[in-house]
Amino acid sequence: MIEWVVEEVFAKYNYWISIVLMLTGFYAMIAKGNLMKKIIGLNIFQTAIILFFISLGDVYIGGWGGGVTEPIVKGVLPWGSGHVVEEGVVYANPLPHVLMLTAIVVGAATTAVALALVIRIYQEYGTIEEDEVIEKEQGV
Amino acid sequence: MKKKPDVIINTIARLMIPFIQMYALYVMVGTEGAGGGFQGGVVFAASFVLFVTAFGITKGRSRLPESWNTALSSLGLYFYAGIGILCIILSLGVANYLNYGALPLAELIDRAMTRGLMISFVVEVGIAITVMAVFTSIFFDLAWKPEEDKGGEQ
Amino acid sequence: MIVPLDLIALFFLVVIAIAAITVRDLLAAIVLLSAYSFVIATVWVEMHAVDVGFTEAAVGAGATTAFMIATLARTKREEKR
Amino acid sequence: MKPITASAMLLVILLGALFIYVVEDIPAFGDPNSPANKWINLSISVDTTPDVLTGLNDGVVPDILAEKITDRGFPLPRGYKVVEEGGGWNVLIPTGERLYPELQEYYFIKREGDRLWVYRYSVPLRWETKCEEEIGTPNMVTAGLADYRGYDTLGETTVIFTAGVAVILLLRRRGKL
Repeated sequence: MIEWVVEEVFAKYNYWISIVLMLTGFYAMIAKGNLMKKIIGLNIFQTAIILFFISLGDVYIGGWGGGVTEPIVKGVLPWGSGHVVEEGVVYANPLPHVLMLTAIVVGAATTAVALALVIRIYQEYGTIEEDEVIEKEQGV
Repeated sequence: MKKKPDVIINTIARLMIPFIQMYALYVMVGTEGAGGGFQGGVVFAASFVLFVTAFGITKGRSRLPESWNTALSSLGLYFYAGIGILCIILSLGVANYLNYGALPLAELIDRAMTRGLMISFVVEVGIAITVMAVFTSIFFDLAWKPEEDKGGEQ
Repeated sequence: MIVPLDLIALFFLVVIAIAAITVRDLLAAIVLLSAYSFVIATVWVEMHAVDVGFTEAAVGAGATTAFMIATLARTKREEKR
Repeated sequence: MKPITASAMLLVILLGALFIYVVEDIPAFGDPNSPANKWINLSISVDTTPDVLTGLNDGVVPDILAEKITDRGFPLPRGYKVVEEGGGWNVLIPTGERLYPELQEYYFIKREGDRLWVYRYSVPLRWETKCEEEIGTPNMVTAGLADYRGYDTLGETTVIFTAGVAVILLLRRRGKL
């Protein structure tokens, strides 16, 4: 029983935290009426997904940090004069890093567009609460 | 609303902004450490955010005019797309789009070195210019209140 | 990764996220989101993703916060209820 | 409790159950020997199928090898030649010389006794060993961002530019640009 808990529950703690954050952001996006709160929930959702991907790319050998390094080749001569990767050094998987690096910047750009829409909604209706916007829309 | 200029904030901003911009240049050019075009561009845009916070938005707009901003935001993208087309043209149609190793520079020096040079001095700088101009433009547009604007308001 | 540091940072992450969507004052929520970005940047650097952590510290904690505060200056600060 | 809150709670609980069900099947993260971080090997017996070696020496991919590879869902090597190397390695290299990518060492074949082991590079291993000499930057993330996935980054830059244009169109309400 203890073994099952350690292997199945504790060893995947990043996934559980990622799920909790994802659902937190999802709840904020649905249930909160304020548009800024919705955007904050969107950001939390996005970071949770990025956390999931970065967890997939990490490698864990043991100990404190344990011999795994960042995906930057250490101790090279300039401009790569036939340097080979050192034996026995384990690098983290760089593919999720590349994907998520662009995802963060594009996420910030889409957040900016969403904020511009919020400003336009405030200029039109005088409020950023969802239900008041619907009331004014139906009243007019 | 008109705020009185604060001496401490103005002096600290004057001191900080050149160092922030130099750090942004250090981050965006060169591939030895962590960093790249996206981060360098955003840090460069952060220096303009600090300028606007300290000195007000009209003065910030006069430092970086809209015409410059519009030109720079497409210039970086042209850098990036242009080096890709240049790879096709200069290799006489042999290489693919964005294949930096096929540039004629690779016959003079190493092919890997050519690719590294193209990445660090053209591609990353292009990305950084676009990101800097777009983020600055977005911040100015979001922060500019129309009642502060004097000319041309409909 | 260093497991105890990881666990502490992730626990703080959940607390800050729940606080950010619960608090009534929108400026406080935005500042909490900025703190969230910094904590998650720490988590990523400690997971050997240096570039991603750097980008998050620059973009998520810097640019997005500036955008949101600029938006808040042109809209209302208080949430309803 | 308002109906929107209740329905949101219900949706969150259902989605959480789905996620927990999915995560139960994913292997735990951080294993350095998982297939994503190492090479994957397939074994073929030489004694039962002796035509594998003759086929390999002629420069064609034998049927049994192609079958094994496609069963795992990997791309099939086509038009390959076999190069003899020291240490009992036969390295498969594509015959068509292209400018890019320079050396596609996807499949290795090694003979140990009566068995033939077919190795395939996983993506990160290929990336880590070849990135330095191909691109000349020590930072693998920058190399991947600007060179291996250059189209992707060009598209992302275009997305950022488009976002800037969208904000200008939404918010700029002045006469002159």
